Amino acid sequence: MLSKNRPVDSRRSVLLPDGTVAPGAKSRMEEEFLLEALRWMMKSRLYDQRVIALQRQGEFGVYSPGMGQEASIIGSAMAVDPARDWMVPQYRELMATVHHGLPLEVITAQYLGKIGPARIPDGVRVLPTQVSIAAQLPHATGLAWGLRLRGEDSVVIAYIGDGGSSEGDFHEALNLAGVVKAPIVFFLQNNQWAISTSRRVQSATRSFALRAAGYGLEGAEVDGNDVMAVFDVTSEAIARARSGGGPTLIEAVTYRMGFHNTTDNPSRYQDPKEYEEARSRDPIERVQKYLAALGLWDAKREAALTEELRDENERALQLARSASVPRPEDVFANVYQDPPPRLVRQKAELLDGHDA
Amino acid sequence: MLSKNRPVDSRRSVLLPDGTVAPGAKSRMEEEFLLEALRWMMKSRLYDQRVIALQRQGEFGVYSPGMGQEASIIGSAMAVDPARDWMVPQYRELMATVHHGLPLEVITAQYLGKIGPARIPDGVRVLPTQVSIAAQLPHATGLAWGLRLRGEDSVVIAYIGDGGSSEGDFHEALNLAGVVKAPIVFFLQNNQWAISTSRRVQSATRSFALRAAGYGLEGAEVDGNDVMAVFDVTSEAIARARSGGGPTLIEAVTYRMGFHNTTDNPSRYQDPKEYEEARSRDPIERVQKYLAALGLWDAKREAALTEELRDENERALQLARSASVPRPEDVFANVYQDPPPRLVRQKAELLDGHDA
Amino acid sequence: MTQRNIVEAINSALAEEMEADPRVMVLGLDVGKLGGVFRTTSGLVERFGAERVVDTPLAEASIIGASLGLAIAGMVPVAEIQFLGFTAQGFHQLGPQLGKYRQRSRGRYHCQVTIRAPFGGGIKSPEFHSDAVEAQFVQTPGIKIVMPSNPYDAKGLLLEAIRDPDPVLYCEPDRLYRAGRSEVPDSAYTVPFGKAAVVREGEHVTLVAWSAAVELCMRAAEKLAVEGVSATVVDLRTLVPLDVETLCAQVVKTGRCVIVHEAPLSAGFGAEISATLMEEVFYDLDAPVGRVTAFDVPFPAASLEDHYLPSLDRVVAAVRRTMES
Amino acid sequence: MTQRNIVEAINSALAEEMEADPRVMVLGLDVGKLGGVFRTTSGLVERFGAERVVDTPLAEASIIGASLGLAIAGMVPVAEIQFLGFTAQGFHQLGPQLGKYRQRSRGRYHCQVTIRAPFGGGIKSPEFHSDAVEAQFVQTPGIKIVMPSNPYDAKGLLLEAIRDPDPVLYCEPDRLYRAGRSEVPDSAYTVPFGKAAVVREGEHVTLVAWSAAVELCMRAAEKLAVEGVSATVVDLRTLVPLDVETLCAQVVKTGRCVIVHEAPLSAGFGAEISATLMEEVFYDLDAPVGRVTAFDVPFPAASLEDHYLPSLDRVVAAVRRTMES
Ligand SMILES: Cc1ncc(C[n+]2csc(CCOP(=O)(O)OP(=O)(O)O)c2C)c(N)n1
Ligand SMILES: Cc1ncc(C[n+]2csc(CCOP(=O)(O)OP(=O)(O)O)c2C)c(N)n1
Ligand SMILES: [Mg+2]
Ligand SMILES: [Mg+2]
Repeated sequence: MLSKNRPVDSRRSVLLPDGTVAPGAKSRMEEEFLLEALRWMMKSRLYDQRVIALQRQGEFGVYSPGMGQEASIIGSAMAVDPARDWMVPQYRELMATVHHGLPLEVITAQYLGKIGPARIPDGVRVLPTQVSIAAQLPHATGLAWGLRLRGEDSVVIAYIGDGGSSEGDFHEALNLAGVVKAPIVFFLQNNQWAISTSRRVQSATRSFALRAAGYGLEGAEVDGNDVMAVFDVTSEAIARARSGGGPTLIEAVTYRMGFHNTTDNPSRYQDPKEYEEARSRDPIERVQKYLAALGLWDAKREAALTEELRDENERALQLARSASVPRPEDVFANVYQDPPPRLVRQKAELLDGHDA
Repeated sequence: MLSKNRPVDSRRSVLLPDGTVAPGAKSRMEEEFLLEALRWMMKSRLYDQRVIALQRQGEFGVYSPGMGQEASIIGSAMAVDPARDWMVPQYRELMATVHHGLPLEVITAQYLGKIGPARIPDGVRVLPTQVSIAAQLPHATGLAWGLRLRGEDSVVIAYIGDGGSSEGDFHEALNLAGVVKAPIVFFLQNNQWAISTSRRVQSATRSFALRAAGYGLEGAEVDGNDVMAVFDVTSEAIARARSGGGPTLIEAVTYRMGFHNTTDNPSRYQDPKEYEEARSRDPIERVQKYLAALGLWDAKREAALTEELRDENERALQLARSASVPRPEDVFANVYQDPPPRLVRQKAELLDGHDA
Repeated sequence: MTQRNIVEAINSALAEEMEADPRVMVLGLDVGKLGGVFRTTSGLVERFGAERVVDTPLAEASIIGASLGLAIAGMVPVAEIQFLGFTAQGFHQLGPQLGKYRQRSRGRYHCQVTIRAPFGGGIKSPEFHSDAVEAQFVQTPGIKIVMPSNPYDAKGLLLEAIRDPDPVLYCEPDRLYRAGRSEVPDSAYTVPFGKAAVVREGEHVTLVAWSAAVELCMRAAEKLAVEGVSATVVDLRTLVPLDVETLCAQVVKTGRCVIVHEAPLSAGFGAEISATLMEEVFYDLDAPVGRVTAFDVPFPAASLEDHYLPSLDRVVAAVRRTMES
Repeated sequence: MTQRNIVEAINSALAEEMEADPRVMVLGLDVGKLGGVFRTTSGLVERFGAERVVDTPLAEASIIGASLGLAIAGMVPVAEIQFLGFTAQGFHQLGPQLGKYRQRSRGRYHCQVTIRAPFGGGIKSPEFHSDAVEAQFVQTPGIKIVMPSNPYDAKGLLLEAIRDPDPVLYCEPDRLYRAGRSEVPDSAYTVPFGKAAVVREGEHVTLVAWSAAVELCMRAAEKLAVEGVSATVVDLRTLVPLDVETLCAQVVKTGRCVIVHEAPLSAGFGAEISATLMEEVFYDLDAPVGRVTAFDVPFPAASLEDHYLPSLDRVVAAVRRTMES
């Protein structure tokens, strides 16, 4: 029997919750790079805080913050090359897509209901956020497969959640990726929740990374609150994919420190103790502690950077706000290259205030 | 990293292709029981041969024979209890369903296009054959879950192929089964083919049984041409499920010795050498050799049993043939408990030779 | 009698029936402690326990497919698909499997399964959440399709659905969930399938709708009354079975008809209504039957939904045109 | 020019386009050595290699979803779903994803993807293989829906589909695959979308159909001619875009119309045709538009298909009734 209790190879970890490095652990991430990571993680947290406030005032669309998951989001994004690699998000990786070249004002414009201004600019190798859970994974596999067929040396990183891992699309996409040797890394953020549904009832598996073997992929589990380990594991997987070594499934074990989205109320289902415990493993604080111990971080620097990032975020928000608002006829935009006569007529009817 | 090259726990095997028992191997199957298994396996092979001939003459519907897979089909069926357990077939396990209590004339009538006479009799715990690949698996999980909720001590055995293992339904059904601790055994017949698609391009996994761990199930790989090993592995899994130990995924490694179905022509895609090699591992011959060595089998007994089984099969065929043929209004049978007025009218129109 | 909105009416139906019939269970995403994203299952897990109110993994096909199996085991599952648009992920289990199972088993098995799902625009949901795809399931016969528009019907039709031996797709108008309360009995009662409701009687034109569009038609009728046009409003309540009789009788009375729905025009269920009227009452029509629907494009960004969905102005304008022809 | 049946016409279109455009690739179940279960892809893997003609795992959603990704990478995938009924397994990737991708990406990405699938009754297939579910995809806008009925159109429409920057669902009438050969040019040519063909001109009644039902209508027209009823037959060719102009012009000429399709009656695409005629040419109709379709039940066992599908007798009877009213 293949026991369900066979051990998982250990969860990769470098930077411990207290800001010290695990005994014997080493990372590819140098200090300067880590400061850069911290910058992005803080930017993400600050953006979340800002737009949640805005949403409460009715100005922002339904929004899912990445709070608590910044190490996963940024550590993975820093391992891919925006100039040649592609990123396929679900929806909670907003700042990863920004790191990958999507201007913050563009993705912000999307949440403000804009159309044209929310278009991903040409040349930015990011697919749109995906609300239909796991539907992005077959796309990602096809994209990676196609890049290989076209002889490009690009790799795809595709995001998915613990909830999304239960969808049939997850299975089909990973299996196909193994068969066609697609250059792809599936990055599963296990944040312990799918809305109110606990990881414990999402699957009886001990580790989602164990699924890799069932598709002939490499698998890895990593402390998703440890930006150094996330970066390392993802970098290795990307390098392997790029050199023809096939796909990897990475499970980043993290915790959703916010609500599911701005319509959610976790107090109905979340144990406050669990939440408090998760806070003690905050991915940002541990980096700050680590850098502080090296003399590279202190309250002053934090205040300065916070202000700088707030300004950056605010500029993006202003740009998004001032971008053109949708016109009624945008209902008909971007459906077909050449709209069929029926649509042309419907559009005219809408504009005339008439109907069919 | 969880290596994709981690070894699979060994494939279970008792009875070797040459009819000897593997060194040190033991089976729960006693000689008498093995004779019974041989009977059913031969019955299956003879039935296949008969109806393929009939199909060639245009009397039988599209049919997928079980040739080469008799050890998997019968060994697994003998491990479940028709009086309390449920069987959920795909379509190639016809003789397993017969072993489970479905009269051969009933399932034969289905292939002859009959309606009423093809109804699974009340009390027979078999679901209908499923043409929509893998769609039966969520049903099977739900059924097992429901049996547990209703406090019955029944177990479900559900069949699936190597091809079917790629469908999203496979993933969703196995994952849910793990979560709700459904008393179920998923029996995957890996016969190396999905129509013309080779196992090699169906998945990059070394073993489908490896998938069990990804759902928190037990997993086992077994020589699917070895009826003793199949029976043993399945019996253990059934016992575990019955005692609350949760689901198992069994991969029976076998070979499809016939065509996919009666419309198929394997010469377009199959390597004749591979086929010949598979024939040398015939599941029936090895049992006959084993029993012959024990003095329990010889040409005379074979001839006598063959004749007896042919007669049995022929009687079922005659019963199915003489059963009532469908009437036009059967188009409307069994859709709703109480047909809505629109259907009542459509039925009247059909019978009047009118239409809507 | 208590005043209830649709959320409360549904919750009350579920609670009643779980109390009355121990085989009834609720499953789906977040139906447990959260009580569903719209709170329709609120309080049920506390009352009936986690074995009968089950948060499932995020996998629609298995929610629907497992419900089929649960029904064969003798349970009476009421499954929630978080939004109707996500039935797409379980389409093969809903239309082809649930719908055909009685037929393909030659009547040996039937599927006493209810699939509930909210849908519809007007609440600025993210993409896929608003899609009105009810007509797709009319093309997979074997399923009944139920479209309540108000609290009373919501409870009565849901109880009828749960008790129906055949599979039922029960679509909930999320825009109206909390739009208002009305009298809903505390005890159990059913509203039969296949009986349209004439929710307003008029002389000049018949408006035909279901689900949230009924409310829109009522508003249109009021506005039209001011201009002297008196409109009948027919709430179909169920698309399968379809109450052809009431539909035709009302249209014959007024001679004119406008159909309103939230799904795109082409091949929406409005087409079926129009075609049916063509076949049944052609000679009684004083003007061509009109349709006011969403346009033939995917549901757009929430910021555009008001331009996409049938509006009061569009309904009124269509009626005016019908009156003039 | 060569005489070709539909299988050969499709095969020729695929070979031509793969030769002309290295981005074109074929993927699906058994499309390689087997050449597809109906042999439409026969010889392609030998000619273009296993990287461009790919036997995929048995998983429809990933075949369709991966095609979307392949298109974004710059390939031009032509995916085969073994039978149209099995698009149900990939429904969410076909309607909601392929159909919406251009819109949801604000035009940044489009999906030059063709999904081919055989369908239709009359060849005694096992269950699910015959289901005519085309109307379902009309309710997921963004997809074009193509329904060839003869070898010439099969090739020209397929080339048009492959070159179309938008996603196309191309449905093949399996009953007619080898029903007869006709002239099909060896070289590449296209048949435009949204142009119905008037395949027979008559005076008294217009028969409207697509795919295999066109052949049925032609037989009915011949039979009716004997009784002195002269019928026009319109082959819609594509359901999206729909050629409302030709449709209306032909029906206005004859004043009478019968629509024939293999899908169930309720909410089939015939309803859309009837409703469109209601709206566009009501005052030119001499009789109500009729429909001859399959019944509102799931496709039955193959032994019953002749009673389920629209038959020559039913079409002729419907025309007679239309002529009398
Ligand atoms: C196919 C589908 N089903 C249901 C939903 C509703 N829904 C939105 S987010 C979500 C939970 C997703 O959980 P997970 O994949 O873990 O991602 P997370 O939100 O934790 O980042 C659900 C069920 C959806 N958007 N798509
Ligand atoms: C959903 C679906 N897709 C495609 C098919 C067509 N089809 C019928 S059998 C088959 C191969 C099945 O292979 P496998 O699961 O290995 O079972 P086997 O035939 O080998 O017993 C395919 C692709 C189908 N019936 N259902
Ligand atoms: Mg999650
Ligand atoms: Mg197989």
